[in-house]
Formats: sequence, structure tokens, C-alpha cells
Amino acid sequence: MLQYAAIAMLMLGLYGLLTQRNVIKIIVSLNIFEIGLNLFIISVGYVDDGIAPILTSNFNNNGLIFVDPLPSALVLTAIVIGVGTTALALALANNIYQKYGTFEIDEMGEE
Amino acid sequence: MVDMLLMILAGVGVALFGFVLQTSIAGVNRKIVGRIQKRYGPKWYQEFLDIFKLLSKRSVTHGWIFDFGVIMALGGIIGTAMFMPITSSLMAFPGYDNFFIFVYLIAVGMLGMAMSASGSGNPLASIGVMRALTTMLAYEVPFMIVVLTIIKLTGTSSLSELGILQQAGGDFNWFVIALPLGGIVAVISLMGMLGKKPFVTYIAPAEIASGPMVEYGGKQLGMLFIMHEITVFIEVSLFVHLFLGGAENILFFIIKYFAVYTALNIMSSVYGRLKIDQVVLFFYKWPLILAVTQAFIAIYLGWVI
Amino acid sequence: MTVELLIILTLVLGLVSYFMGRFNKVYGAVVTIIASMFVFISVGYMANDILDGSTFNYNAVKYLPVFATFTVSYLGIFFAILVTFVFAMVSFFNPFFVEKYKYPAVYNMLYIFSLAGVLGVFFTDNLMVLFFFFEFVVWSGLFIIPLGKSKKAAVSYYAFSTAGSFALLYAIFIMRDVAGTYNLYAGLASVSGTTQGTYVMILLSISAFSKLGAFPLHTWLPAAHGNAPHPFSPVLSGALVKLGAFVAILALVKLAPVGDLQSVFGSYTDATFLYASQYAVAILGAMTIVFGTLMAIRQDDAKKLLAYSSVSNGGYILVALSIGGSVGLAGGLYHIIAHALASAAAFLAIGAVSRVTGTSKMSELGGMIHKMPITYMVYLIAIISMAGIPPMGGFISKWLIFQAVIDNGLILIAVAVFFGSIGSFLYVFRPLAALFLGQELPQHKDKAKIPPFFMLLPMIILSLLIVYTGVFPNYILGFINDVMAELGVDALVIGKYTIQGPNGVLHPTLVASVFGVGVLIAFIIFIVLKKSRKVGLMDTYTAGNFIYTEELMHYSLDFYAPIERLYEKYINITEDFYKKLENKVVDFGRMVKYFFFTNKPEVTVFWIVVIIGFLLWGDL
Amino acid sequence: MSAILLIAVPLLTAFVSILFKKYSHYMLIAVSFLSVFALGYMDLETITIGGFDAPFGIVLILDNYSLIGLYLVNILFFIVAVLNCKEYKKLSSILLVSLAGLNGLLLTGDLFNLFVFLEVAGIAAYLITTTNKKPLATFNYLVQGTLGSSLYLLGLILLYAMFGTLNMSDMAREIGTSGYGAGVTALPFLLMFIGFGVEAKLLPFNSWAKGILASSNSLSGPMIASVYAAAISLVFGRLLTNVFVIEGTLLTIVMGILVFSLVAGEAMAFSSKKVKEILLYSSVSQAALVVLVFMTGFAGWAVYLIIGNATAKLVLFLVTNIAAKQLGDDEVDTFKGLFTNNKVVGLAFTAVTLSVVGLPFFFGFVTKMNILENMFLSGAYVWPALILITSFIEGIYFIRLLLNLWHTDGDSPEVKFDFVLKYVVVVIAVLTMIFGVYTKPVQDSADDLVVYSITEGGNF
Repeated sequence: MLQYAAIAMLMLGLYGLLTQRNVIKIIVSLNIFEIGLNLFIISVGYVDDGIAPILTSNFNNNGLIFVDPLPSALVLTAIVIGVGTTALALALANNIYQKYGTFEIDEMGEE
Repeated sequence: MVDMLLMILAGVGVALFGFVLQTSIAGVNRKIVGRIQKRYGPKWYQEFLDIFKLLSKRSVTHGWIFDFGVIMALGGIIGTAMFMPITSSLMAFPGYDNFFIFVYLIAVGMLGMAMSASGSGNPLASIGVMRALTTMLAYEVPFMIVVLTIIKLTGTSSLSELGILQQAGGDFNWFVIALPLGGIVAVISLMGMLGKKPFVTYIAPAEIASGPMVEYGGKQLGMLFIMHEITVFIEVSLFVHLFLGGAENILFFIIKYFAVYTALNIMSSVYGRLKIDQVVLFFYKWPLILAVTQAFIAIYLGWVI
Repeated sequence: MTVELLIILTLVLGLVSYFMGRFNKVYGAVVTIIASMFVFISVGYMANDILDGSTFNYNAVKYLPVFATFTVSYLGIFFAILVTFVFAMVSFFNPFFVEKYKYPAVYNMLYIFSLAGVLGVFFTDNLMVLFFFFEFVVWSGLFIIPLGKSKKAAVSYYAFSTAGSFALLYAIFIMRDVAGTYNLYAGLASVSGTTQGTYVMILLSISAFSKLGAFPLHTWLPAAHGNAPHPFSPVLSGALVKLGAFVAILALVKLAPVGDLQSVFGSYTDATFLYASQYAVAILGAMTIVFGTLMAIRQDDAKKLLAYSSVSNGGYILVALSIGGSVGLAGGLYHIIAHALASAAAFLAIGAVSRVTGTSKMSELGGMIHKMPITYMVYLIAIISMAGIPPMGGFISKWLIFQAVIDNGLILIAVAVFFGSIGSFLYVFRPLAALFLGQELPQHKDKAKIPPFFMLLPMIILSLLIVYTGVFPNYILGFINDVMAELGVDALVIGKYTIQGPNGVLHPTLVASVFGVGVLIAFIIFIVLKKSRKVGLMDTYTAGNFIYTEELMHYSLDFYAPIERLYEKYINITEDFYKKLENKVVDFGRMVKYFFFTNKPEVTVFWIVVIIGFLLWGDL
Repeated sequence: MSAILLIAVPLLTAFVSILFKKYSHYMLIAVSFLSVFALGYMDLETITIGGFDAPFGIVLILDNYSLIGLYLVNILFFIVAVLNCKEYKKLSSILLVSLAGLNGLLLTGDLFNLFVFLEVAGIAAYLITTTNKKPLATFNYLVQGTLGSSLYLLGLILLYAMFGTLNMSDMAREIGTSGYGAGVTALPFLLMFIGFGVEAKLLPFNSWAKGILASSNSLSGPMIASVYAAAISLVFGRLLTNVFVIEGTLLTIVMGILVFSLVAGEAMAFSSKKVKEILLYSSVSQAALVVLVFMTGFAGWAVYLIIGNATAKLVLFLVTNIAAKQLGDDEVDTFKGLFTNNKVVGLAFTAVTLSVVGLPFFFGFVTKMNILENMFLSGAYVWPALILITSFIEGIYFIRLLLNLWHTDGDSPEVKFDFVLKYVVVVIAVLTMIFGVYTKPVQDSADDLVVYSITEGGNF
């Protein structure tokens, strides 16, 4: 179920990128795409009724079923990178606004 | 070495014979053409008188190239005439009378005359030379296609052997009959070569002001007249050897020669004068098509009368 | 002196000439003379090594990578001697022209580099090395042409030559695939006759056509030769065009012809037994002759005119080689010699004239004979040979080609060949009349003077050689027979002085001596009679009106007006074709640029979605 | 000295340089020189970070292939850094980050790690292109770059879901033994191909290239066009030859993209009038050529092609950008006769261009001939014909450009090139000529490059 939601967000992100001509809206749809992607990564690691993969000292851990820890680790970095790029994109948007005075790409008149 | 000298002397003899023969026949023809134009025409030896009168006069020269060109022209034509076989057996250099030598040595004469004409500084002379060369471009190609057919059929390009083949009457009778279309094309090209009426622009008397001969006088003009006569001799005897089966002896040669030359003169006295591009267009329309079809029929389909 | 050592030495000499050139222009040019003379002499030594049978081991010394092997074959020597001779003769002109160029040192270096490249092409028996040097010649020639007048000419030269060399490369790879080795002879032998053989033949002919400047691929030649620097155009048309002839020989002679017509037309072709491929190349050669002649007749620039004459003579070579047989091949090889010498001499003469007057356009020149008589005589002898008139070499090769054409009964090709030979008489005469003879124009009267001795020397040597090849051809024909024996074609029947064609015997010495006797007689007649009075050029029969200006009395513009009018509309068919082709590529480029490169990200996203969709189309 | 330092030291100095703003560009030059210098001492081995073996831990692989890649990238980076350090002082820390990212790209053996380094290098690249003063173009580049790497991540995760491992060699072995049909792995490979296609400037995905490179300056031009392009195509090659299994419809799509970008790149370069645009579009088609050669399996020669192209692009873009800055715009007409009065740079520029076109006596000729020969031997007849046609068109527009640069009838523009640039450009040109003539080392070393080693995980 989670995967379908993730794929839906991916599609939404792509749709946004395809149609929007406003810089901020492009950044937003890029974020939606990345969040959808991260959700999808998480959903890959899901194990039926597995618990969070945290080893505690006092329980013997061999009997428990853990969810696959790797995708969640990957997602951490993916999110951080997503944040980095979005920050850079917003800084660029600021530059664009100063230079062209508008966010609509069509009105910028770049050749 | 001695027989080489003898051969050369014989060649000079042939050239001299050619000159005398042609000049006298030209004189006779001037009377015939005169008769056609309802007048008597000059004495038969008038041509000789003109030439020797000119040779004795003192004239003008425009520099060394002007003279050198005339010498080269006359020399080249005499050289060509030396090769010409008179009868199928009587010739100066047996075995070496190749058809292409004649076509290309005449070109040397033409080049000599052209060189001296444009060297004379008169633009009208250069225009005349340009006309002569253009007409040559026109009449030369159909003629050579027909000769190609003859050479391809007989397998030899030496005039004397061709003559013998035609006289033998075995498999080939005269090519003017064996290759009818070829004969017609040859006649038309011959009229072009000799500069007879329809294609006469480059040496026409009326166009003298813009002909190549405009700057000549005295001995230069005389020498060019000699050159013209010998060229006519070469071209007509080429026609005789290629198309009328050469000649067993001199008498037949002279009769055929006279017949061809007079026929041409009579034919040409009927026509007007074509402009140069009309000449080129004419020659690259009918004669070329006739020549190519004749060649195709004769070589590939083997229809030879 | 091994071939490899010779090539490396030439390259080193090239660099020496570059540095010498930086130091002083003229010394650099003198180095080019020394280099090309040195190369010519050493090739000469190699030649008489080969001729008297001693097999000198030419691969003893190994400098270049191991697979670069060289052998000295008769064919290689034949071409090498001719080309290095033309290079040597033309190099005498370099010192006098080198000041005018923007990069004189580079000119000297590239001049010698192209010489080295040519040596490499003719002497190698390894296909890849052949391509290496072939491309190297193209490359070094490329940077010399813009030193002349136009850059566009250099670009079109590069375009066509590279098309040719890439076709050659693809053919080499096919041969490598079939034969397994890069050996030239093994490659050709293994491929001839098979289906790959047809592809190889087509590709090699494209390469030969582009280098020879034959009909479909000739548009670069007039521009390149016409606009190249004056001393380089004789090298271009005399020597570098012969590379195309070399490849044509590989394509047409060494490979078995393709497409047996005998079985198709049956009895009709008893008159001729040519194969379809020979017919095709012959027809294209014929079209080259006609096209070259027609275009040459109407040119105003003497160098462009000579360039078109090279095109038409290239057509002659192609027709001769494609007909093959002992007479055809001998005619082709002899024509290569005659054309190389004649066009080199003609270009040198025009170069000498334009050095003094600054232009080679006939409408601006006239009466150069009065100040430069020797150059005039050189040009006269060259054009007599080019027009194929008896006492000169051109007549022998044209006679042989006519014999071959007639013997095979090729009517349409005969029409073109005859038209070409008479037409060549017209267009070679045009510069003679318009440039050398006629009125002496005042603006050139003071500047024009006899070219220095070192410029006359090569011209005179070339003219003597042209006369020699015309009067005593049998020694050279003997050498050609050796080349043909090596190519596997039976030799031409030649006596001590005579040449035996399929339907006639030619005795060139006799023809020349008879012509000499004729001229002697005419001279005697001329001398005996009264001496005529010398009169100036302006004192001519002008039907009464007074003339003062020389320009009006000089007929040079639109010399053959009647003919030119006939085909004026069809002149640049091929140029327009190639321009359209070029515009197609440019439009495609612009379309892609407009469609893909905008500053909006959705173009990329759109294409990503489309491609993923395309992949998943069937599966969902 | 282990290869990890190549990544760690630049990152460390990057953050340290933020503290000492004044000396940051000295640090940049020192680090880039040291990294080139240190490469000599590194022995070829595979470093497992944190002791975890292949399927779990991240693996850095240093073998022949990545050694040559590192040498190339570091040397080029050093040259660009040295030439631009005075002008772009404040970018030094960003450049250090990009150096770390590039070294990481070349070294990593783990797919996700590759994604991380791709992003690190990508962000550094976006920042470098901001120096072009064209924020919209940089924004466009950012959006497409991020989208590309996210798709790469998506493909990566799909593969992980299927095969459970992220290590390249494990993945390769798993795919081999898994017995899945090609259709199954087609989608993730396509996504990863697109991800890298965006960075490697393959045609449908590179609409950012024109905005960035057409108005590039003497830092961003060479950096993006030669350093980044070299690194990306090297890594792409490693992926293509090792991990990817491309058959069926995926093969047709990939080949379609490559052929289209090869031909269209040449046509666009043929039709453009600006010098930078000509170079830009020709590098698009060369990138496609490199990928094509990787696809046909001759990785050794592809590496040499990358080296040839990268060095050539460096020289071309450097000279063009510097000249364009001094002359205002980069139209071919304003450049006419540029080399008449600075011959040395002109000669080097000509030598390098002729090497790219592939004329004899130059390095490019050796690589192109061997590629064509190997392709022919492996029975592919169509590709050599295509390559010949495209290099024919390429030859024409480069020669036309050269002739314009050398010859002019009017007065030639005044452009001053400083000595360092002249020295660098001449050294590269001389090297191209030397390896063009003396081809033995290139010839036999190319063959052993092909069998480079990512056999089993862990051991070398």
C-alpha cells in the first residue's frame, strides 16, 4: 500500500516538473518527487511485522524479526542531499528573482 | 639512312603534287562556280597567279610571333601532306599513314595560324580565330565517329589499307555506299572542314574584316594561301581514301578528287552563311545523331550494305 | 638509402626548412629546393636499382612501427619518379613567391611534408600505412591552400579529400576483414571477385574520383587549384592528383572487374567485352571530360581554366584505366606522365606571369609575350602537349587512348573523348591568345620583365621533357611495359621507334621529323622572299577609325562567346547540389537545437517520461 | 598511503578553508598538487571501509582503470585550478568539495556511494556554474541534475530490492547467476542509464548543456566540459562494462539515443556560428561516441578516447573562454585571424583540434583507427561507417573554424594570453603529437586495460 502512495507521489512530482513554468513550483514539485522516492526506498525494506532494527543490550535479539535496516540508512543520506539541493535551488530562485524580477520562466525572455 | 632521305623527298614531292593538283582544280572550280553565277570566271591558273603575286610583294609584320606562326602553320600542313598516300600503293611513308596523324597534324597548322593571327594585335583577327576553332569543334566530332565505325569494322586505321579493302570489293564496297548515313555525315563534315558555304564564316571573303586573315599581306598571306590549298588537298583526299575506296592509280585518284571537290563547290554555292552558334547547334544535332546511329547499327547490329 | 630512411629524412628536412624559414624566408624556400632535389635523385637511384634487376633490400632499417613495411614496386617507382620530379621542378619557384604569404615558414614545411607523404603512399605495401600517408598529404595540402586567395576552397578541398580517404579507410577495413592482414597485394587479391570485392571497388573508386576530381566529386578542384598559392597549384594538379590515379589503378586494374555483361547481352556485345564496372567508370570518366572541357572553355581566370583542364584530363585517365587492356592501360599511364608535365609547365608559366602582374585573370592581361618570350614558348609547348598535338607527349597518350576506345567500340565514350580532345584545343588556346598575345596593356608594360634564370630553368627542363616524351616515347613505354607486366597486363607491342596499336602503327619520331622538314621548307620560303617591314601592334587594319587605347584593341573577355551562350544556364549544377546537401545538415542541426535546447527543464523531463514509457510499453 | 585520503583530505581542507578565507586558494592548489603527487605512492588495492565485507560495507576500488582516471582528473583539475585561482578566489572551498566528489566517483565500488558522490560533485558543479552569472541556466542544470540522480537512485533501489546487494561486483555476479531474463532488469538499468545520461550530456537529456557552456567562463567551461565530462564518462564506462546487462528493447533504446546524439551533435556543431557552441555540440557528440565505444566493449580504447577528448576540450575551452572574455562575444567573425599575432597558442590550438578530428601524426588518429579496427574485427559493420561519417562532418566544421582563426583579410583582434596558459597549452599539444607518432606504449597498454579487474568483491 505504501509503495502505491510513493509511486503516486513520484508521478505527481514528474507531472509538476512537466507542466509548471514557475520556478518555485518547479522546486516544490522536485521536492514532492524526492519525498516520493524516499518513501519508495523505505517501502522496499518493509518486512511483515518486523520491528525497528535497534539492538538493545538486555534482550536477546536473535528471536526478533527486524525490518531491513539498509534502505532506512540510505534514506537518511538521500533526505540530507534533497535538503541540500533544495536550499541551493531556493538561493538560485532568489538570484533569478533579483535578476528578472519574476518567477515565470516564460516572462524571463532568455533565448 | 639514305632510304629515309628518299622517303622524305618523296613526301615533299607528294606535298608539291597535292599543292599543284588542288590549286589547278580550285582554278577550274572557280570557273564552274562562275558559270553557275552566270559569268565566265577567271583563267584556270588564276589561283597560281594570286599566290605568286602575293609571294613577290613586300608586306608588314607585327613581330616575330606573327612570322613564326605562319611558318609553323605552313610547315605543319606540308608535314601532314607528306604522309598522304596518293594511290593505295604510291605513298611516301608506307605503313605509317595513320588516320589520327592527319586529324591532329592539321591542328598544328590551325594552331600556327591562330597563334600568328592573335599575335598580330588586331582583335578582329582573334575573333576570326575563335570562330575557326569553334567551327572545328563542331564538324570534327561527327566525322571522327564515322571514321571510328570504319576503323572498328575493318580493324585498321591506315588509309592505304582501307583503300585496298574497299577496292577488293570482297566484303566491303565503298564506305560511302556501305555506310550510307556515315557518308552523308562525312560530306557535311567535309563541307565544314573546307569552310564551304554554310559553315564558311571563319574564312568567308565577306567576313574578311573579322576573319583570321585580316592582318596578312604579301608573303605571309601567300604562304597562308598555300597552306589553305594543301589543307583542302589533305581533307579531300582523306575523304577519297576513306569513303570512295582510295585509287588503284593516279588517274582514278584525280578523277575522284575532282568529282568530290567540284560536287562540294556546286553544293556550297547554293547556301547562305550560318552564324557560329547555329553551326555548333546544327552539327551537334543531326550529323552527330546520324553518326552515332550509323556506328551503332554497323558495329553492334552488323548492318553494313 | 631505404625508403623509410628517405621519408624520415624528408620530414626532418621539412622541420629544418620551418626553422630556417623563421630565420629568413628565402633560405627556407631554398631548403625546399634542396630537399625535393635530394628526394628526386634518391628515387632516381632506386629506379635504376630496380631497372637493372638488383633487389636492394629496402626494409633493412626499421624506424617506424613494426607493421610499417615498404616495398619498391614498379608501379610505386613510376608514380614516385614523376611526382618527385614535379615537386623538384616546382620547388625552384618557391624562393620567388614565398615573401607574399602570411606564414612563409609554414608553407615551406608543409611543402616538404606533402612530398614525404606522397613518397609514403607510393612505396608502402601496408594498407593502413597507405591511409596514414594518404591522409597526411591531404592534411598538409590543406593548410597551404588558404595561403592563396580563398579559405572556402580549402574547406571544400578538405571535405572532398576526406570523403575520399574515409571511403578508402572503409575499403581497407573490409579487405582486412577478408584477408586477415593489412598487406596491400594480399588484401586486393583476396577480395577481388567476391561480393566484398564490389564494395571495395566502389569505395576505392569513390576515393580515386574524389582525389582525381572526376565528375561527381570535382567541385573542389577548380576552387582549390585556382586559389592555391601560385607555386603550389602545379604541385596540386601535376602531382597530388596522381594519388587519385594511383588509387584508381588499385581499384580498376588490380581488382577483377565486376558485373559480366557478356552473359546479359549475349551476342550483341561481341564488339566489346567490357564489364559493367568498367562501363560505369568509363561513362563517369567521359562525363568528367565533357564537363571539364565545357567549364574550362568559359573560365576567365587562367588558373581556374587549367584546373578544369586537370579535371578533364583526369577523366581521360579514368577512361583509359577503366578500359584496361595493354593499350588502354599504357595510354592511361602515359597520359598521367604527359598531363603531369604539361599542366605543371602551364601552371608555372601562368605563375611566372601573375608573379609580375599580380593577377592571372585573362581580362586584365594581354601581350605578355613581348616581355616574357621564353615563358610564352614554354606555355606554347605545354598546351600543344595538353591538346594532344603530334610532336608532343600528349599526342602519344591520346593516340593510345583512341586506339583503346575504338578497339572496344564504345561509341558514346568515343563522342566524349573526341569532343574532349578538340575542346582541349579550344580552352588551352584561350590563355595563349588572351594572356600572352594580343595588345600589350600599358599597366603591365613596365612591370613585366623576363623571369629570373632560376624560374626559367625548371620551365625549360619541363618543356624539353615534354618534347622528349613526344618524339622518343619508346624508352618510357618500355618502362611502362615493366609496370604493366607487374600489374599482370600483357605488354604493349613497341618496336625501336614505332608503337603498334590494335588498328594502326605510329612512328612518333618520323612524325616529328616530317613536321620539322615541313617547317624547314616553310622557313626557306619565308627567308627567300622579301623581308617585311616591322610595324607596331597598334598599327592594324581598323577599317578607318582611329585607335589610341590598347584595352579596346585587346579581345580577351568572353573569348568563346558563341559557345558559352549555349550552356550558360547549366554551369553550376553540381555546386548547387552540394550546397543543398550542406543546407540540409545545417537545417537539421538548427531544428534539433531549437527543439531540445531551451532553458526550460520540461524538455528533458518530457523525453525521460517518453523513453521510460517506450520501454514499459509492452510489459504493463 | 591508502586511496581514502584522496577523498578525505580535500573534504577536510574544504571545511578548514572556510575558516581561513584569505589562504583558501593556496590550500586548493596545495591539495590538488598533493593529490596528484600522492597518486604515485598508492598501490592498487581494494579498501573496505570499516572492515565490513562486500555486501554490507562500502568498498573503494583502486585498480588500473580508476588509477588512470584519477591521474587524468586530478591533473586536469590541478591545471584548471592553477589557471583560475587568482580570478575565482572565493570558489576555492567549493572546488575542493568538487575534487573530493570527483575522486570519490572514480574510486567507489558501491552503487549508493556512487549516488552520494554524484550528488556531492553535482552540487559543487552547480555552484561553479553560478560564476556564469546566468542563474536561470544554473537553475535548469540543477533541476535536471537532481532529477537525473534521483532516477539513478530509483533504479538503484529497484536493483537492491531484486538482488539484495549494492556492491558493483556482487551485483554483477548476482545478475549473472540469478537467471532473470533481460526484461526484468531493463527498467532499473534504463533509469540508471538516464541518470548518467543527463550528466554525460547524451542528447535528449542535456538541454542544460547549452545554457551552461555557451556562456561559460575560463573556470566553468574547462571544469564542466573537460574535468567533469572525463570523470562522468569514466564512471559511466565502468558501470556499462561491468554492471549493466543491456539486451532487447533496452539495447534498441540505448542505441537509438547514442546514434541520435552522435549525429545530431555533429549537425548542430556544423550549423552553429559561435565558437563555444561549436565546441559544446562537438563534445556532446564525442560523449556519445565514448559511450558507444564502451557499449561495443573496447573499454581500453574508450579510456584513451576520453583522455584525448578531455585534454583537447581543456585546451579548446580555455583558449576560447579567455579570448571571448577579452573580445566581448564569441562569434566566429570576431575571432577571425585570432592567431595571426599569437602564434604559439594558435599552433597548440590547431594541433589539439587536429587530434580531435583524428588526422595522422596526432594522438586522436591512433585511438580512432584502433577503435574502428576493433569494431570491424568484432563484426560490427554499421558503427564504423557511422563514426566515419560523423568524423567527416566534424572535420569540416573544425577545419572551417581553424581557417577562420588563422586567416583574415581585415585586422586581427588583439588578445593577450598569459605565460602559464601558453606553457600548459603547448605541453598538452606536444604530448598529443608525441603519442601520435610514438604509438607503442599506447598500443599495448590499451589491451591490458581491457581486462581491468572487478572480479570478486573484496580481494583485488
